[in-house]
Amino acid sequence: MRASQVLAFKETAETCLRRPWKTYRDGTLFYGQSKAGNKRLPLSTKQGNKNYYKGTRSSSIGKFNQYGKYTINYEKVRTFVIPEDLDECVLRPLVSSLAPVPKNSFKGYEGAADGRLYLDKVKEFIETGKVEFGRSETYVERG
Amino acid sequence: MSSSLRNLSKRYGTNLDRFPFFLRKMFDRLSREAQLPALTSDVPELPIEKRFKRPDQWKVEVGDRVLITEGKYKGHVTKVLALHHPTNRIFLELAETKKLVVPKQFWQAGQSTHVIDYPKTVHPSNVKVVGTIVDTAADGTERERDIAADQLVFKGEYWDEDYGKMMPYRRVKFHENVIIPWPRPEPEEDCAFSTAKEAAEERTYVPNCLVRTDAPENIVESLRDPIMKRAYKWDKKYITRSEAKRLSSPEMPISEAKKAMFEEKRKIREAIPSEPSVETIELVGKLVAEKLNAVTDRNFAAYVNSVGPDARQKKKEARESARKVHEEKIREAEERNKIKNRTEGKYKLRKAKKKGSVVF
Amino acid sequence: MSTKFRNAHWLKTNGFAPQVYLFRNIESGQVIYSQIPHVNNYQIKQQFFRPNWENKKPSKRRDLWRPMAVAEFEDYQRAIQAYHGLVELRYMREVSKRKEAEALRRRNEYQQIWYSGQYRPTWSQEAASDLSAVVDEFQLKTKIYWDTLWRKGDDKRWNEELVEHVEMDQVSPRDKLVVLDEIREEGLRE
Amino acid sequence: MFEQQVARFSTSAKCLARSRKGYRISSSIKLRPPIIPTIDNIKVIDDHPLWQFFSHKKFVRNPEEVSFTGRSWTVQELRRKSFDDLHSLWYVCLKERNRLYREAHVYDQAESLRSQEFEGLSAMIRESMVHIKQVITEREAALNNAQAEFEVVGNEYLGEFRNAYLEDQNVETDQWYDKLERLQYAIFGIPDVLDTSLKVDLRFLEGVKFVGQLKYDKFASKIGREDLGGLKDIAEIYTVFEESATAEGVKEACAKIDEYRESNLVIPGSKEIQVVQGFINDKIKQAESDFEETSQQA
Repeated sequence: MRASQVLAFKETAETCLRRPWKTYRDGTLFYGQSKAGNKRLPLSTKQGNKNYYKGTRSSSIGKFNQYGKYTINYEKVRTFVIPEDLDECVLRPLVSSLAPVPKNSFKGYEGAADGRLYLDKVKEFIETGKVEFGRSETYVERG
Repeated sequence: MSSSLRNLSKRYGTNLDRFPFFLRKMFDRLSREAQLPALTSDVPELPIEKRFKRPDQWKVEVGDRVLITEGKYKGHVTKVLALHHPTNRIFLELAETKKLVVPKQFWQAGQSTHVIDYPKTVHPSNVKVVGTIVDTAADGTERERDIAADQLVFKGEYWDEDYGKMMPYRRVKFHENVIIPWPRPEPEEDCAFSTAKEAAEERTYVPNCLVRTDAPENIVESLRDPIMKRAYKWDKKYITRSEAKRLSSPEMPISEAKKAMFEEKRKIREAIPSEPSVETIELVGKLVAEKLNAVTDRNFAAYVNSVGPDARQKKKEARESARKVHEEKIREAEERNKIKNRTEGKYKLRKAKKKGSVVF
Repeated sequence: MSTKFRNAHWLKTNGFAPQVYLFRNIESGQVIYSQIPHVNNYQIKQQFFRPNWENKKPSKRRDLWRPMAVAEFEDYQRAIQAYHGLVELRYMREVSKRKEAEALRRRNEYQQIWYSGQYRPTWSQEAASDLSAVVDEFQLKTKIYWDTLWRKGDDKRWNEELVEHVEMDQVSPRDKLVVLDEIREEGLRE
Repeated sequence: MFEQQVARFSTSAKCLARSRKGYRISSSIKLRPPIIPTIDNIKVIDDHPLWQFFSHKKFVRNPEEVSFTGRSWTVQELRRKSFDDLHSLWYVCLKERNRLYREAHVYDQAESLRSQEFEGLSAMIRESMVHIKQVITEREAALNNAQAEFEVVGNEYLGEFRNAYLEDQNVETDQWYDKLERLQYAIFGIPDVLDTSLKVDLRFLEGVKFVGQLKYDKFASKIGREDLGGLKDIAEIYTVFEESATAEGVKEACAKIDEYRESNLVIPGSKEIQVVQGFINDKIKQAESDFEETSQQA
């Protein structure tokens, strides 16, 4: 090792930015982790033989007839049903961190999808016209 | 970079979880070496399952006063600035710094040099929480005193309005009546993306009909992929033929005739008794006794007697008496030998004294 | 038809309006000036003087050439004058004043003309600039039909007294030639 | 040689150039810099649908503008919300994610790592959307389970209700009217306001039978119409069902039944749904024509 090379091992501002202490003989690369690269990548749309059609994960919306004309089947066309009063919606994508996370209690029932729980709520509705969802001080709600 | 960033997905990149631990370690080392020092962190990030989630794991919260017990600032009391979740460590107000050389594209606003002092993180085990207790002196005056909890225990919990969740009581170990309260968190303001508390807590749904909910019909079906391969795996009401085939073990391809044959053989096998009946035993015993009683040859009769039912007992008794005689003989011989050795020893000693030599 | 230079008489007798057509190549961004609404080998030969790797001779594939602008003048003589002016300015940019033109072009980090893929936006931007230069030089009263007004750029670059900017009808690329034909008929009527 | 190469363009222009001064461009002209296209020339209408991909008509937001406080919606919170709210919230989330994805892409193209901040928020919103799906599925499952549960315990419950109704001395109160109405809707899905989209099914029919029979049993002895000998077919039951749950109402219904019995018609079980659907359609048409008349008079 030449005397000048020792300087390269000092952690100066410049060396920290340039990494001159790295020798590439130890097999490490300047960037990345391997030179060969990953060869087991999925085929792209441009690869494969003449019969390879990768598709775009989009469904068809009709079919070609015998003369090559495409007829659209409107049953297959995607439609998005948007609520009419979307502009009046006060709900935002997240919830304020001031609102505590509630817990649900299902005491005596199996869980949220328990049929008996649903039935009991309906019975309560028939009797009183409303369903009570009590909440304790520790934010445990009726499920 | 744009395309490479996009392609850094699990699908295109190397899936490191696939490799054994030592290889993962090696890859980690390689990637650390390849990075600039400014971009590497001293403490590796922890896997998600090892990160702290509850306050009793962290033991401290943002805003706590703590006593530093390790490192350069040992003995100083300072404040917790932030929790660094990826490494389970905390940022303190008074902390050791390390010099970092930062490339220009990562410069902060107002930075004018490559070198910056970056605060190091501290593990919560290297600090002790400081609390305040009030001493009442003999004359009734009250004096506040700071204490640092050597160890903490967490017992009981209460609803904390400011944190908006159940928080455990933080007690000093062995002095569990001393509770160090959690610091009050800074209230967060709502951003443009968050729903106000009132709107979030408003209830607009009441289950009031057994025939339909307020959703349109078949809403759940519309959420699901109509051409899914394993349709309705979440709500399976029947099993398909192929599944039934997979679940039941295959039958041996045996013809009906062969099955009948096996059945017949099984019946025959079952019909054969495994134990002889009482009559059989008596009959056989009678026949054998007749035959043996009719023996005329003296030698053969002796042999028959020797293998008879009581012969074994006789043999045993004889062997026992022989053993007793033999043991008596051995005891007598040992007695004799003792006497002999004693007399011989005496004789030898006398002889040696006479000669005047000392035997050791 | 546009296989050679066409004089005023020919244009008039064959029912063409006093217009100059600017077609742009959607692959490379190059621009061709034409007296009539077609692109042919004649223009490619005539207007690409010193092809190199940055400015290759384009092909005459019809699907690659889209109308960029149509400049309408007062009479045939002036249309021909403008056409010559444009071609001559192209010659200056490529040959006689090449250094001056190169200095104006936007460069990438390797000091090449900026490009993305095959596309160099500088060609069409220069064509618009040349058109404004020609209008100013000869003081021609002009009505320019733009494919999109986006390409017109800043209004300060145009002589407001002389030039009127109009946007072509927004139709699919398949129907662009129909729009050109309508513009031609409009030009004849005036 | 060089001269020939230069004179590429037409000779006629050359001639003209020679003959007329100012016809050709002077060689001393200064080349103009390229004209850079500007979007200032393009006017976009204010209510263009694609504006939905932009936040406040801004090209991209700063990463600081998408820094957020708060958390995703939890399942427990979404269980409180009606389907309309969930539906709106889904589209609010979806639109926000569309915006964020577009902006993250812009930052990606500019080779900036700041796109991660947009993707982080997008991931948070995605969690909300996953929870919305869960709540909707859960509700559907609860409904199905409740229907299965009702198959088992339903008759017992209805019997109890019936007994309570029959035993109560005074049922001509608002409380009982409301309760009966709620029962109709909750168990049999019979809404109090009929509309054209209503489809009569077996459940509906069951409800009609239950309520009609209940009213008749309660008031038959009171109004002295036990001579009818019970309700014979669906038309009779529906007549009672249609009238109000008072002694007056049942009396009127009984009068109609007397009229009906003169025709000697008996409706078989297979036609019941059809008949009730017909009754309801007639009623709706009647109501529509009444409404038109009154509006014309007004």
